[in-house]
Amino acid sequence: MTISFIIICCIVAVGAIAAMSLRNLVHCALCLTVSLAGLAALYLRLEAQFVGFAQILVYIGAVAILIVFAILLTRSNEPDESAVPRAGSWSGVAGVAVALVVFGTLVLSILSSSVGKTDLPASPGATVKDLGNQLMTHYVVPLEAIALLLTSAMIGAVLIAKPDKLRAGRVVKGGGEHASGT
Amino acid sequence: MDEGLRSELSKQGIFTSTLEDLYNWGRQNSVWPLQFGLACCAIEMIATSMARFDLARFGAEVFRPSPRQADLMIVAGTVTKKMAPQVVRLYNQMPEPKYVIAMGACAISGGPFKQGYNVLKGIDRFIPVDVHIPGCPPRPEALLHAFMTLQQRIDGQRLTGKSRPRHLNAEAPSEFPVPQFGAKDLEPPFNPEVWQPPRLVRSE
Amino acid sequence: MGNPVDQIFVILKHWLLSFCPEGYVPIASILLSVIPIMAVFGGLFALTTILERKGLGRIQNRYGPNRVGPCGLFQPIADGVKMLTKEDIVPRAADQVIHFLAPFALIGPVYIAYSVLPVGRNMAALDLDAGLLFFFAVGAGSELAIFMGGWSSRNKYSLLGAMRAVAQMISYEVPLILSSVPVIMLAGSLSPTAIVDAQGGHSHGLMQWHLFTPWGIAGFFLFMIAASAEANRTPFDIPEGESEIIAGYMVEYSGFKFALFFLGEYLGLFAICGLGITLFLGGWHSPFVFLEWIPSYFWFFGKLMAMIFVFIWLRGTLPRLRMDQLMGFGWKFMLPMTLLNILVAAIWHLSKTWLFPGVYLTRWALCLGILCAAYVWLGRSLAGNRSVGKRVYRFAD
Amino acid sequence: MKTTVVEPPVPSGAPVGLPAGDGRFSLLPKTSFDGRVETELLEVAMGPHHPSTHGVFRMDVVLDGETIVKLKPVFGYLHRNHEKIAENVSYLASIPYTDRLDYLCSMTNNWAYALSVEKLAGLEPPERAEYIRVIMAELTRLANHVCLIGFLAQDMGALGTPLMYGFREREKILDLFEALSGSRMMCNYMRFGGCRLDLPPGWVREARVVVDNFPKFLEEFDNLLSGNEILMARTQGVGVLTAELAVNAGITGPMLRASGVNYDIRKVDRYGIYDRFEFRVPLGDHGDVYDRYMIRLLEMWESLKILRQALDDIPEGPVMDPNAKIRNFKPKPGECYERIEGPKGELGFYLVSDGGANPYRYRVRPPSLVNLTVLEDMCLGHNVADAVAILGSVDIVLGEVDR
Amino acid sequence: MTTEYDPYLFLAVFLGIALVFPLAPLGLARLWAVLYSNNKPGPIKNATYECGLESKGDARVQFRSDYYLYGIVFLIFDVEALFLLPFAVAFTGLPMGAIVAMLVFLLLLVEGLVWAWKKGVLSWT
Amino acid sequence: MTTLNQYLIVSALLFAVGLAGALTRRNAILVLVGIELMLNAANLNFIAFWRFGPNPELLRGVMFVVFSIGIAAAEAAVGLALIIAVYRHYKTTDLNRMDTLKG
Amino acid sequence: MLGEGIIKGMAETARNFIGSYSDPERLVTVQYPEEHIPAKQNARNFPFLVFDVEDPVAGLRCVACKICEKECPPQCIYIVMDRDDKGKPCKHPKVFDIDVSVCMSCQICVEVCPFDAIKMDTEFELSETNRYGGLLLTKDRLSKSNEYYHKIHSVEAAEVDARLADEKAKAEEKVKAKLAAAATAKAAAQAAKPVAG
Amino acid sequence: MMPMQTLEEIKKRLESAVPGVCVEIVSNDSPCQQRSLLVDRDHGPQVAAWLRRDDALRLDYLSNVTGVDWPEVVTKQKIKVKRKVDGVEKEVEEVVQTRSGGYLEAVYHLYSMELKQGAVVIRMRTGDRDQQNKLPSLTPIWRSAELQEREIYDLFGIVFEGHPDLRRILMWDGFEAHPMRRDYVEPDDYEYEPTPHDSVLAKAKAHYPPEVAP
Ligand code: SF4
Ligand code: SF4
Ligand code: SF4
Repeated sequence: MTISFIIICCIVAVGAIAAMSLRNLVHCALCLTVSLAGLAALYLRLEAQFVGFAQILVYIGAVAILIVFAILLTRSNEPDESAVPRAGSWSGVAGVAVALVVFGTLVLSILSSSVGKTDLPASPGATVKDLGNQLMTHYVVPLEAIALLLTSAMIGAVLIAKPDKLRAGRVVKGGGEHASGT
Repeated sequence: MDEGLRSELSKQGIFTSTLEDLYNWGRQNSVWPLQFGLACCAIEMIATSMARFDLARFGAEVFRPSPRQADLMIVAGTVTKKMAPQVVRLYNQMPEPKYVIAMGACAISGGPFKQGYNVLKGIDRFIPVDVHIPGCPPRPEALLHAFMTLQQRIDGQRLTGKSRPRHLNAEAPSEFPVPQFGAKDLEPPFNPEVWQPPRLVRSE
Repeated sequence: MGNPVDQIFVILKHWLLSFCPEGYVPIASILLSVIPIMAVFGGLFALTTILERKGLGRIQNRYGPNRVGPCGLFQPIADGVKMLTKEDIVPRAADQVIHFLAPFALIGPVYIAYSVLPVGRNMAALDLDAGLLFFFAVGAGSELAIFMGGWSSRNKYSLLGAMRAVAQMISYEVPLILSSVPVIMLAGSLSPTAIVDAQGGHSHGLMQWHLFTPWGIAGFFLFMIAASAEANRTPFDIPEGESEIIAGYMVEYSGFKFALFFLGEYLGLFAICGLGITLFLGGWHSPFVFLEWIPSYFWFFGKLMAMIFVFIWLRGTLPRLRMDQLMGFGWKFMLPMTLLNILVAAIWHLSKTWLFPGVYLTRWALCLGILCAAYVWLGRSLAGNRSVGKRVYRFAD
Repeated sequence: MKTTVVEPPVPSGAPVGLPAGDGRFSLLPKTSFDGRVETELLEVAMGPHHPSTHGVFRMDVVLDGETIVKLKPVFGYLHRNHEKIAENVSYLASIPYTDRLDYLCSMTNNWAYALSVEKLAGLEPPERAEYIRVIMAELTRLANHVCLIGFLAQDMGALGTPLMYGFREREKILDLFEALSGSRMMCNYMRFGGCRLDLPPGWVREARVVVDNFPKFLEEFDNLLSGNEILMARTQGVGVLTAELAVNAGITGPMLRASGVNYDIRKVDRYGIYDRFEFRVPLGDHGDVYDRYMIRLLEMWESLKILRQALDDIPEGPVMDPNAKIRNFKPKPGECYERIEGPKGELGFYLVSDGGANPYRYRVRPPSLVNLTVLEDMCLGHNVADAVAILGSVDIVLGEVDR
Repeated sequence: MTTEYDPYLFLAVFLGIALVFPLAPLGLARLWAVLYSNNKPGPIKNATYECGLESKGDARVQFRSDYYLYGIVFLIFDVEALFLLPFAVAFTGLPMGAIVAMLVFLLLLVEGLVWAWKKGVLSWT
Repeated sequence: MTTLNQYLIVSALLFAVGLAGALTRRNAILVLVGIELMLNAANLNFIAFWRFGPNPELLRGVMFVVFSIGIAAAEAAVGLALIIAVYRHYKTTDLNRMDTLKG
Repeated sequence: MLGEGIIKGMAETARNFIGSYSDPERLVTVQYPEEHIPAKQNARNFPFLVFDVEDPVAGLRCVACKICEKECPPQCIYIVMDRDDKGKPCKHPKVFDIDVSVCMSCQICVEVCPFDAIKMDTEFELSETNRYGGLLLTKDRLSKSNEYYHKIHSVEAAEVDARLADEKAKAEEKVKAKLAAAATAKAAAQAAKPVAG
Repeated sequence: MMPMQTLEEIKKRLESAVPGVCVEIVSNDSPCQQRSLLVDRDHGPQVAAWLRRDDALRLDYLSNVTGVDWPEVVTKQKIKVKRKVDGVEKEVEEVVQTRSGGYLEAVYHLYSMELKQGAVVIRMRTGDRDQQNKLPSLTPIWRSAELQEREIYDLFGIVFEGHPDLRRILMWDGFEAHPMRRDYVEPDDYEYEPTPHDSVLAKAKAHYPPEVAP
């Protein structure tokens, strides 16, 4: 347990809790990025450099942006009174209770197992090159699968999010010829 | 900020005076005007910032479109009554220290159009003006001259003491009420805190 | 290694470290790396602002600032003093906390991106195995900062500016990364230091910069276009498009916070130019072998200044694109071109094994041919059905 | 050019909303735009303080995303009561006020006014004065168009460089004006019955130098802008104005000709001595922003042609009608409307005299104002950035729009 | 190469300093404000700027989904780039088969791009 | 030195927070954020087990996480797209209200 | 659409950039406080009153006829005619104020003045922090000598001088003629007187 | 190109084309001789539409629209009349009052871009200056009238019926007067006048304390 670890853990935890409890959704999204950045730091501590930076690139650079877009697109960026579980709300209490139970069982099982007591083994020294070699040899099939997945996810997401019928009837009137994009 | 600390500081005369020099030097050499033109005089203002006259030589070519980043409002042109509230609001939205140059007859007094029902007879009725440039339109050099006048004025400003300028005085206002549109005229037609008709002694 | 003039800063640092008590060497060493980076690039920012203003002035047939200090060189100081003493306005409607944090969120990531840039021989603060990835990842942080600034101001223009900025930056981030992929492929590393080293060889007196290959030329231009979009420079300065949305996401920022945004933008520009130099222009290497005696950091900063000059030049010349054109250009031109460039780089590499006379020229012709064909085709299709082009006019008597 | 008579287009929508404080109308409709708009509409005021509204113009735009679904121009921020003042001062004293109408082109304003008064009172300016007027008008056209193109380029984000070049050339013309009339912008030069002063010695030579050097500059502009892909992409197909709409909405000047209508008052009315000069009228086929830009550029070439002829042919003689009375000038009762082809379009003055020393009714037909009629039609469906470019291409000067 | 320090420590320290760095001038500015020229907020001064008019309506309205569509495409290609990087690093040592595999990977994604292109997702309206 | 357990506890905490958020918050976007958090907790587990487990040179955990990031990205894109589509229909992102509005 | 236009534009700006170091045509800046654009012959800014002899009070050409006051479009001239002790007007302005904060430099006052008493100045460095004291030009600030007039508008001033001299000569002649006529009349009368007587 | 028809011809054809219309030719004695057609306000749009479509005229371009205010003027004229006073025929002076004006007028200048001819001037008059201040709008026929008619509404107070967007254009919305009318009284804001004259002087005086009044 080093100081840096504690600090990072605090960042992750506080960020996560804030992300889940703040009222303003944009604040939530920003806190989420803080939490994820902390997580990236944990990956770095575990000498998974590539994953750590990838986490920042994808989660902070893209997913967070997407979430922010979604928030602005749905106009839920205003503090929403009903968003925070009220004290008496049954579902709110139940949700927290379930989470606490899960947390308790997890911690108990972690502490009771002996695997976790081992100390850090020597650094594996995994470079990106190794990663690349592994990826292009052992993991080719998952690679292609993920390409398929990404493509279909993109198509799916676009289809869902795209306002099809609206796009067709865009208001164009007057002398202005409607300039479509280049 | 308590008075004690302030007097303590003013005791350290040298410190304050070098600070004052630095402050005034910085302010006077980096006056960013608000990108703001009202009428014909604005064209001469633009001409001033163009190649021939080159306001940039004084470090003042950074015409900021947002009042938040501007130091100087050049009221260049006729301020109509319809526009006056906007001008005052823009002035209010500028951060201190801020300066105003009234460029051209119209901005000073309504100028040639002062007989019009919709023309404000001088922007100084609502906001304090630092330098007036007469002329219709003033030549670009006249604007440069006014600019240097403003620099001198800044240079002479004390950091502390009674004679310190408005923006250093916590009591003095830095925003002024925006006039409202009335049924016939602006309401109020002028702001007595900023402007009062001077006594005019005249022999017949 | 190398001559002492070249290594003077490294030597200096070690000399200074030798005074340091044992336990504190790492931290002292870190500080000795961090502080110069911050100071040098901060100073470069000040210098660039005045050079930009003077350069633009010259382009526009005038002098530019020339009164404050010798040749107006103290202008940035005066600006700084003024900004420092300016009142700081936070709009009432603004989200106070985020409004305050946004400049920090911009400066922080932008600065740490410098840690992997080799500014001279042995002068990279860090040599990370995934250095480039780090650079890109950190660059992504500035998007959020700009969004924070624009959103928190709660001003229509700034929010519009922020959304535009984010949309623009994400659109050009992909081409930015992809345009550097060919370099990574052929250098075989994500470490900037290794990439610079890979350009250290020479043939016929000419260094083997990546620029001197067909995919390198294309990659360089694509990279720089994407870079100028990432740094919000003309012709991609839409987020601040003065004539439309006042000052974009910075509308409500005053005083030194505004200066910090400016600083952040320029630092981003330097960083990305530095990366361009590292990837394509041989980093701190000189172009010719016989010029190797000039200290490496001079080369780096010389190239940096040259690139900045080009940016100033562009800024003085071009109008800005429209949002849809910008996005269209990013996705329909830049992305296909960068993808194609990866292919070309692969072909270039694989064709190394070909053996027949004139192979070198053939490879060049092949690669350039592919690129040019795609360029023409994509450029045409970009103009699209709007039939943009030169026109002839009628005259009536 | 044959314009077909079409059913008059329905003028853009009925007024919506109620006045809010600050004189702002809410443009947001109560119900959505036929359900065709997917996002919430954003209402943005562009102006009166906005870097690209050429002064204190204001456009209230309603945006769907970034697309304009509604645009209402708001005028009056520079309403200086020119007409009212002119009705209270003598005919002579109005001349300096006309300078300030379209403050980029004081000479043509002078001319239009002088022409109207001359028609009203039956004065004939001498030949030399007519030549001088043509020279001044064409120089003004040059000065106006270079400014316009500079501003247009700046509106599209060029960091002032074209504007600087434009102003560089404009300064040369202003120097000529100053040498002649004493003032750079507010020339107050023409009088009913002629011109105030004769050309100073050497002026024609200087003017010829300026005219001879101008093509170099026009080519520079051409290189810098006309072929620029970004500019072309930004302007071609943007803000298209059809010939029918243009005619119906009373659009005049380069904007009309960019839509392909051959109507140049210099050719139609042949006022002054325009029938003596050889020049052509450039016409556009698309009526978009690029055409409006190019028409102005080409028009400058034609102006240079006129200038060369006029400078060569200018006769000696008096510059003032000896019968003209400047002070205590009281034309007979009656009314008169005369117009000229100003750089921005048809500039006309409508004067009613009741026999007194002041005009009974004095009215300026402002080309800029009328040209703004179709602003919304041109902007709908376009981007905000396009609206800025379109507004720039209309070439307005607020002094004239609001008077 | 100087390796006296742990790279992550370096990054942490650098990030810390870089984050604190803006505090210095801002603090100085604050100090100046406290000492000499106090901030003078006011109802108009601190109102939202809108071209000199009173601001009307909230700025935070719902944006159009174009932004989101670009976001999706960006996200997908960002991830793609992420997979490309290790491949690129290992490229020179890879067998032909791996390269072909990567080509297939790319083509799959390009197909998505082409689809989006054709669908007009990449056209900003 | 940090042990595996500590990482696992952090991961459990993250998971629990994500779970609590997903269960209690009524805004669909936040539910998605909670799910993201849980996914990340899992990722942390993978990395930790990889680092502390045998054969780290095989990079199994890292690979898994890299793929997981990709999948999470896809999931986020689709999920948010769904939310946007639903919002367009019901003009709300509140799950409860969506329930009542159904039909 | 392949970038030629952009390159052409870049070349143009580059030409200007380089030209600004070598070609005065391309560096048009006149560094104002040190250098001045030479004033034009006809240049005008604000009016001033011309006095002839060394005396700025008595030498004023203005006779306070108030024509300019009446014709000035924005009405920024204010004249009070001087009166002697008996209240008889004596052709001299007691007060002659021009409010340059209103004056539109239109030169109409100059044009209408029948006595060439008011002319246009070229002075433009009039920026003032004090609007009331500084911008209302009174008679003493307005009065400038004929030499000054010659200095700023040499051609015009020479013309005016010639005209004035001419007029003066004519007037003198007239007076002389009148005198002579009177004299002859007188003489005639005298001559006639005896006849009548 | 045929020379344009004279106003008389137009009038004649107009009267046959638009039944019930009442057109008058307004003379103009100034040297420019621009006469105009006074059209009754009920038939304004029909007349306009006819003018625009008529093959010989094709007045497709409405250039200038403006208002003129003619307040009621009572001109007194002394005339001598012979009358029997007390049975004796005497020449007495009598004052005859002629009333003229008392209406607002909208003047339209029409040209033809197609046939390059013009101008035909038409004018319409309101009933009076207060209550019956309505005229039909010609904006549906010529778009160019849109802003100019708004301006007339703003400055003169003529209400154009059928105008799509009749709001104040130059003055702000709460403004309550029509400043271009001849009887408009300007707001009194001459608080400071260093060089006042006549009416301005009178106004300015009111604002100065007596001891400083000029
Ligand atoms: S002072 Fe003269 S030039 Fe300036 S705005 Fe007024 S009228 Fe125009
Ligand atoms: S120049 Fe014109 S405005 Fe000035 S005093 Fe003379 S007449 Fe009046
Ligand atoms: S200046 Fe001339 S016009 Fe004016 S009062 Fe004197 S003499 Fe008369």
